[in-house]
Amino acid sequence: MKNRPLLYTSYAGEMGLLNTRAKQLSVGLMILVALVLPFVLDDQWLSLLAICAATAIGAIGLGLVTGYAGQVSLGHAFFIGIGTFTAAVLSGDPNGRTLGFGITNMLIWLPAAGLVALVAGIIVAPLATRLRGLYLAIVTLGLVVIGEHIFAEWSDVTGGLGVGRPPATLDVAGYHVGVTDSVGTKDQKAYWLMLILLVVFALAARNLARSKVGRAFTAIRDRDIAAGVIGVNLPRYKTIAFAISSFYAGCAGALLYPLIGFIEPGSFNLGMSVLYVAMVLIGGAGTISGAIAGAFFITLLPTLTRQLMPLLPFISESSDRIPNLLQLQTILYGVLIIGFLIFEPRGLFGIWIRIRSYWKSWPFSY
Amino acid sequence: GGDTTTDAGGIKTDIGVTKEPCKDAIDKAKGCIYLGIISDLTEGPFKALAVPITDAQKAFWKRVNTAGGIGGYEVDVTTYIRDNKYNPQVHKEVYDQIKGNILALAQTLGSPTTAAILADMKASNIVAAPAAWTSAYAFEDVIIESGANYCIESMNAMDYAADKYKPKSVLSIHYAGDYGDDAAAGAKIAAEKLGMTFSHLKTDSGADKQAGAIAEIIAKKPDLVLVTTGPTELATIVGQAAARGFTGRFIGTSPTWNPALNASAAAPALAALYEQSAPWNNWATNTPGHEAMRKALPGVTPSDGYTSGWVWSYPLKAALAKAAANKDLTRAGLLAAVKSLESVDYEGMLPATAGNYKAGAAGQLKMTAFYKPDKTAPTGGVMVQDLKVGKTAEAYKLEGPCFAKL
Amino acid sequence: MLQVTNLEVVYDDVALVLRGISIRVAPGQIVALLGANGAGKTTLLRAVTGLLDVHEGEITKGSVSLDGTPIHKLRPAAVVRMGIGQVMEGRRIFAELSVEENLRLGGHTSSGSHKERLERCYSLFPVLATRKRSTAGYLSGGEQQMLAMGRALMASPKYLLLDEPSLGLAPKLVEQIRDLIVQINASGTGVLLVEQNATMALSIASHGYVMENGKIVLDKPSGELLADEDIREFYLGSHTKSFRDVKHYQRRKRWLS
Amino acid sequence: MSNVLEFHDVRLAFAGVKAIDGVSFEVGEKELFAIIGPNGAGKTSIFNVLSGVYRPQTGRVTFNGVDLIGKRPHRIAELGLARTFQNVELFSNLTVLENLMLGRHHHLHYGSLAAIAWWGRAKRQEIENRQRVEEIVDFLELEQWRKVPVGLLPYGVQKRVELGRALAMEPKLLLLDEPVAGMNLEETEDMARYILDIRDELHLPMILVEHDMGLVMDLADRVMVVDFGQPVATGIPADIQHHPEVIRAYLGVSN
Amino acid sequence: MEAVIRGLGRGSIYALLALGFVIIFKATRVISFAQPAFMLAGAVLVTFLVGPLGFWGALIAATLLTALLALGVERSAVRPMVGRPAFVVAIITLGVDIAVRVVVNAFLGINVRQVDDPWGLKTVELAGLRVEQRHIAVLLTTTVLVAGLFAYFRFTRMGLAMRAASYDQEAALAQGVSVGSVFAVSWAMAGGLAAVAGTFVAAGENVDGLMWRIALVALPVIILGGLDSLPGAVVGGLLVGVLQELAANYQAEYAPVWLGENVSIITPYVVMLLVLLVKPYGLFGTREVERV
Ligand SMILES: Nc1ncnc2c1ncn2[C@@H]1O[C@H](COP(=O)(O)OP(=O)(O)OP(=O)(O)O)[C@@H](O)[C@H]1O
Ligand SMILES: Nc1ncnc2c1ncn2[C@@H]1O[C@H](COP(=O)(O)OP(=O)(O)OP(=O)(O)O)[C@@H](O)[C@H]1O
Ligand SMILES: CC(C)C[C@H](N)C(=O)O
Ligand SMILES: [Mg+2]
Ligand SMILES: [Mg+2]
Repeated sequence: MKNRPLLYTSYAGEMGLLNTRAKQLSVGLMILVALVLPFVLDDQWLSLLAICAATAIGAIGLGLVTGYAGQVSLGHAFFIGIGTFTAAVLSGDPNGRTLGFGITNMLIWLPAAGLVALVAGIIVAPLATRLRGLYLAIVTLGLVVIGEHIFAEWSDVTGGLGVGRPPATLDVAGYHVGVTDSVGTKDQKAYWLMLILLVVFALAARNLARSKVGRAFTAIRDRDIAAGVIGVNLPRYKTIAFAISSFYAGCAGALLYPLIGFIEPGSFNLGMSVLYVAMVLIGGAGTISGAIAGAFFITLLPTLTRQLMPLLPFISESSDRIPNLLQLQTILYGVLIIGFLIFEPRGLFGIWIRIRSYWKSWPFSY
Repeated sequence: GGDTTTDAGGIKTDIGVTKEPCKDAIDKAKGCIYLGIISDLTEGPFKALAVPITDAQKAFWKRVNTAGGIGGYEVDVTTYIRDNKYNPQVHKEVYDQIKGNILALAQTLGSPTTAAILADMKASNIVAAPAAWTSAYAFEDVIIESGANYCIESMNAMDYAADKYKPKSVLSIHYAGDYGDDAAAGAKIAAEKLGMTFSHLKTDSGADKQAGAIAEIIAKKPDLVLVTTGPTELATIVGQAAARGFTGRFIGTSPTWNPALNASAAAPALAALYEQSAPWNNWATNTPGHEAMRKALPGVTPSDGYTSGWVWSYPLKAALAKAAANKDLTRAGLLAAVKSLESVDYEGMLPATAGNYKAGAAGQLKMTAFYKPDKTAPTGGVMVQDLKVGKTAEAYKLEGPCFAKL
Repeated sequence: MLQVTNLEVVYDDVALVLRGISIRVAPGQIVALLGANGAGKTTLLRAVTGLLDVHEGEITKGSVSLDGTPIHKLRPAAVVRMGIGQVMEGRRIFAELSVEENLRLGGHTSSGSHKERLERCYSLFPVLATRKRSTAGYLSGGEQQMLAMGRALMASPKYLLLDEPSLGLAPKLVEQIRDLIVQINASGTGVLLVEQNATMALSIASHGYVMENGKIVLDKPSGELLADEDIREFYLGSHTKSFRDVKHYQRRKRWLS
Repeated sequence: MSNVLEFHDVRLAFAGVKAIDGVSFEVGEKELFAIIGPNGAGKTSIFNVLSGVYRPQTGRVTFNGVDLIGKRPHRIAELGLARTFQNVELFSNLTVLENLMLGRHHHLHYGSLAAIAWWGRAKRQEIENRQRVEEIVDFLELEQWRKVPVGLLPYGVQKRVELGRALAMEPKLLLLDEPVAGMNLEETEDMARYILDIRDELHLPMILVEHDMGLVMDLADRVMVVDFGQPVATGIPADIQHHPEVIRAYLGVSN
Repeated sequence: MEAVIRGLGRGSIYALLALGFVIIFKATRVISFAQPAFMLAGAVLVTFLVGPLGFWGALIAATLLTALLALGVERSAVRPMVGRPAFVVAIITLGVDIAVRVVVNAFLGINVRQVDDPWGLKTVELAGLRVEQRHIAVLLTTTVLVAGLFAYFRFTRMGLAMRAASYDQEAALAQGVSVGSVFAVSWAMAGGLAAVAGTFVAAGENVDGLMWRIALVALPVIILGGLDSLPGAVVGGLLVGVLQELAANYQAEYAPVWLGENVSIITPYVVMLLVLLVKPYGLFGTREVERV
């Protein structure tokens, strides 16, 4: 019986998140690796991984609205921006050059950032419920452009285009995460914090996805008329999808920028939105783990290309020569998007499925 | 490494200085001082200036190394070159990437960009030669600026224009942030003094974003327009304002010029209406420093970028030499050396009074030269007035960053 | 003569769907092809018209030839030009185009003016004439089926492949379609008719094939098929029995499995 | 016998096409009511009006006393009206179980926040409803397909899943739009069996639209014939079958 | 009034850009985000070719070369995606855009380059109005191209075949439409149009790496006009151009300060949103057929 992991004795068992041995093993392994990493990697890498984790929260959010509910949004950057600035303003220096209220506690500014973005999502949702497909994509793109303009002009809050402002401060209930102390370096602490938050956000999203809400999302994606006829309130669920996705985006922005160190309002542009869409697609649309994998992959890509440098002697490392590393990175980024979508439509997640089914049937299937 | 060690010569070192020789060392026996360069190398508005600046700095430090280096070390400015895209956020990111490996910054290009790392630089004792001229630098110990700042430069431009064109109204068109605001503030202060009406308008980078600025010029018809942007924006603004019948004068702050504009569609308008202010004399000038620069950069197409990159490097060389002489090449040692510098030898490119960092704001240089476009000149411009301190600037006492007064 | 010889088709490199099929349609003949859902009938038609690519399918063995010329390596456009028209399963009309645009598109490969052929279509299907300018997607199911037939006829094909043309049609229309097929056939067009409605198909075909699991299991003149016991039971149904009397379980006999 | 549904003088036109042109009918408790008519007669449009996909220009539709006109589809679904579609409209990337669970959408009473937390309310309800779905799986003999994405299923099975999804809604009235179109004899017989079982075991009133006259005549209690959006005749199958107008417009001579 | 003429000039450029998007969309149901890169590529090619070939020669050569480039991209990156969701293909084109732009930027180097058009910023007096020559030139060029395109779609079978292919590739194949050539033709045309548009954007100004941003304005334009409508692209383009110029012209007087200095930048998007609230498929777009 041991070798028949697909046998369940209750629906609860079957519906569990880790309902197969393979899932239990791989998740266990991942947790182990995550726990060991801070002891083997240097701070540069840890800070990068922390950034990956924060980015992944944003990618999960987009994954919910685009991957699950099928509402293609190029407006993610806008919501990320809203969260970023909400957090920055709340926790900003009251005497600085930009607006700030000095509330540096993450437990306050993080939910606030998410909620403000969520409200923005709800305001935008009515448009989404009227439009479909690429029309929606372009309209959300319009949102980003208009958002860019607002961010550029509202310099009390954002510092202004090309100028920017400092981000929120990473304090948790009075404890400073952003400074090195006896507990660990600031990058180690940021890594832990982001890891915990990512797990929380991912679990929440996973629960949502397997609930009636998640099913309703997928139904809307596959065939919205039919979804309506079987009782799914379309406007309501599209709004929920946008709201939750915006909440995730807002939180991601609020968390990400303290790690990056500075906010330039111009960065919430189409390019950023595309980056997130690419994460979702490359990871594998319609899965939470795919969104996370995609976020890590895209975020690590520049660093990984840098590591590949010694193999490519004709590529110049200094950015004022051609062809140089930056160009290579950018091209690689473009080409990877293309390549992934062409050769593995299901993205990193699809590759994982392949590996898994290979192992499952190894040495022979039962 | 981060720990303080003392080398064979008795010099204390910490971060960014190694016993191992530099990658392209001339004398493999010497250790290496790593300096970072953060510049606008690919897509920002100042790339046409930033790339020559960077090349000039490479040449400058190569010359230093060839001449024996500094205190038994050679200087490497190539390993840690990063692109900031003239974006403060990117600037901060790449700064964080390299800051653990460098002693100081041989270049941090741009005012708003540098502002994004200033707090950290101060906290980490990282000295930097800026590639920018914001008035705030006069008040920052970690920044070793050269030449008159934008604020002073604008005052000088106003004085110059007041003499020559007798304008009654002035409009300042500028980028947001420490660069544009600083110049606009200088103009504002001067306008008050000279009894001109002053107005200003913020504009963003990109030729596609100048419609507002052009419309403002056409609507307000000021006698004088001071432009504090990048070259592309300058060409668009001047060219189209002229095409729509505007005939007032334009003066641009030093980074607005790019000789390639002489070939653009806006060239006739620029030639007719535009002049250029500058903190030091250009490529073809006859001083030992200029001479050395031209020798170090054979075969290049002359540009103000080379001159600037070269000039900006002298203070850091002086500071390093002084620190080495003090047997302390740690970050703190270097900063201490900067604070004690009373003059820097610019090999004649700037007057002997230049480089008094010990005096702080009081040591600020205040002279500006003026050029006008000329296709035939090496950097596309000929001098119309040599370096000179205007009356307004002369009388003005720097008490804090100008941009705060806009 | 349209001839399929020993054809094997594989989808996605794994699913062997046709396992050595041979059929032939003589000029001017109506041939019926029957078979349960999933037997591979549509796949066979795709193989003939070169549309397998779109479905990641591939001919791994055998050949298709038209009057002796092999055509299984040709692109769909070339197959159409050679004179093979088809009405695809599920009609596949262009929903956003108007009725007339759909028809004009049917004549894409034929040179010369569409006028005459359009007229002929409209006389065959008067409903279409009245809805010329309507958006095709809003037509009812039956109207769409007629449009699909009309569209295929626009290329004046020598052979017409019909995939379940009676699907979803009202009884009277099924009759009409049947008469139409006969009419089209009378003008010399060979017809390969895939149908679930075996009664209808066999009533007009001269020859019939029965497919199961990618193989031809019966290959007889339609008269003989109509008389066949098994065919009667599993394809034609007995009109004497009411659906109300259907048993909960019914084992189905397979010719092969 | 009281009526579950009253459909009164409904008119629906699209840019000149009169899809429904003054149709009235009513469906009684436990009744199996069939609508037949030529292609384009407006049968599916009637279903679309009932389920809120189309909004008619005039007319009154009451379902167990509630006016349906102007209500959005999901509201109508909650009121207990379920349907299948002429061209299968399943969520093809989802498994059979997920499709059926979607049918139970409005029987799950928990919100997004409970869903995110999962433990407690959401989990309990999911399990309860999963049990209901399993009953339907048994009923329609879908056991072997449970976890297969429906897109991969044979057409006949897909139609059955769609029926299952409608049943999962626990409707008070079931609309079936051509449930056996494109099916072979065997599958048609299976479907007939399920329809009878639904009627006998669940006592559900149904409206059946179908072109398979054998099926309609054998199963229906009453039949309405429509043509060009207008009612032609209504009556018991035996009468309808011989109605001259019906033969002319719909059945054709040989039937 | 002068603003309106400037707007028409600017709008013509948008119209050209928008036509490129619309043509690809009509044939493939995909919005090609690679258009900005092609536009930049076209303009950069002109700057290199204008020396030896003169302006018009360079323009034609660049148009052909860009069309060829688009063709190559279509072959390598888009063709393998036939039959996949339009949205995924759209993202592929975004990848193409990024990659192509890097290459083009490398050619562009650090300095601004010029297309050396014959007009520069010269103006003429027309009925008492000062009009820039380049605006007249682009207006004329656009008129000619649009007339040609309309004739092409009207008098060849390609137009209908394109639309058919976009709705249902397999069914189009079954009608004998060579979907491959439909794709190729549409991409090549769009590439060529982008090159012409790019050149005119650069006329009187400089070619620099940021120029591609202008091409994005074509997106609100096509949504406004209706994604699959050629007349929509033209009307939408001109409309947006004129509104944008008017906004730029009058904002100093009428727009509140907090709107910022460059209201004209967001005008197209605001107009798009307003129109969509009333007409979800734009001014002339085809309504998607939704039936169950
Ligand atoms: N694109 C595809 N990829 C993989 N398998 C396929 C594909 N298309 C069809 N099949 C499989 O091939 C087999 C034959 O399918 P086909 O559509 O040819 O059957 P059919 O006889 O036409 O059935 P029906 O009566 O339902 O139309 C089926 O088992 C089907 O699942
Ligand atoms: N959304 C719509 N827009 C325009 N016309 C429509 C629309 N929906 C249906 N129609 C038209 O209304 C008429 C009735 O269509 P309906 O689908 O109800 O017919 P039906 O009786 O179900 O036919 P079939 O038996 O072929 O399914 C048809 O002429 C059809 O073209
Ligand atoms: C040299 C220039 C690139 C400096 C820039 N204008 C700034 O101060 O921000
Ligand atoms: Mg079939
Ligand atoms: Mg119908």
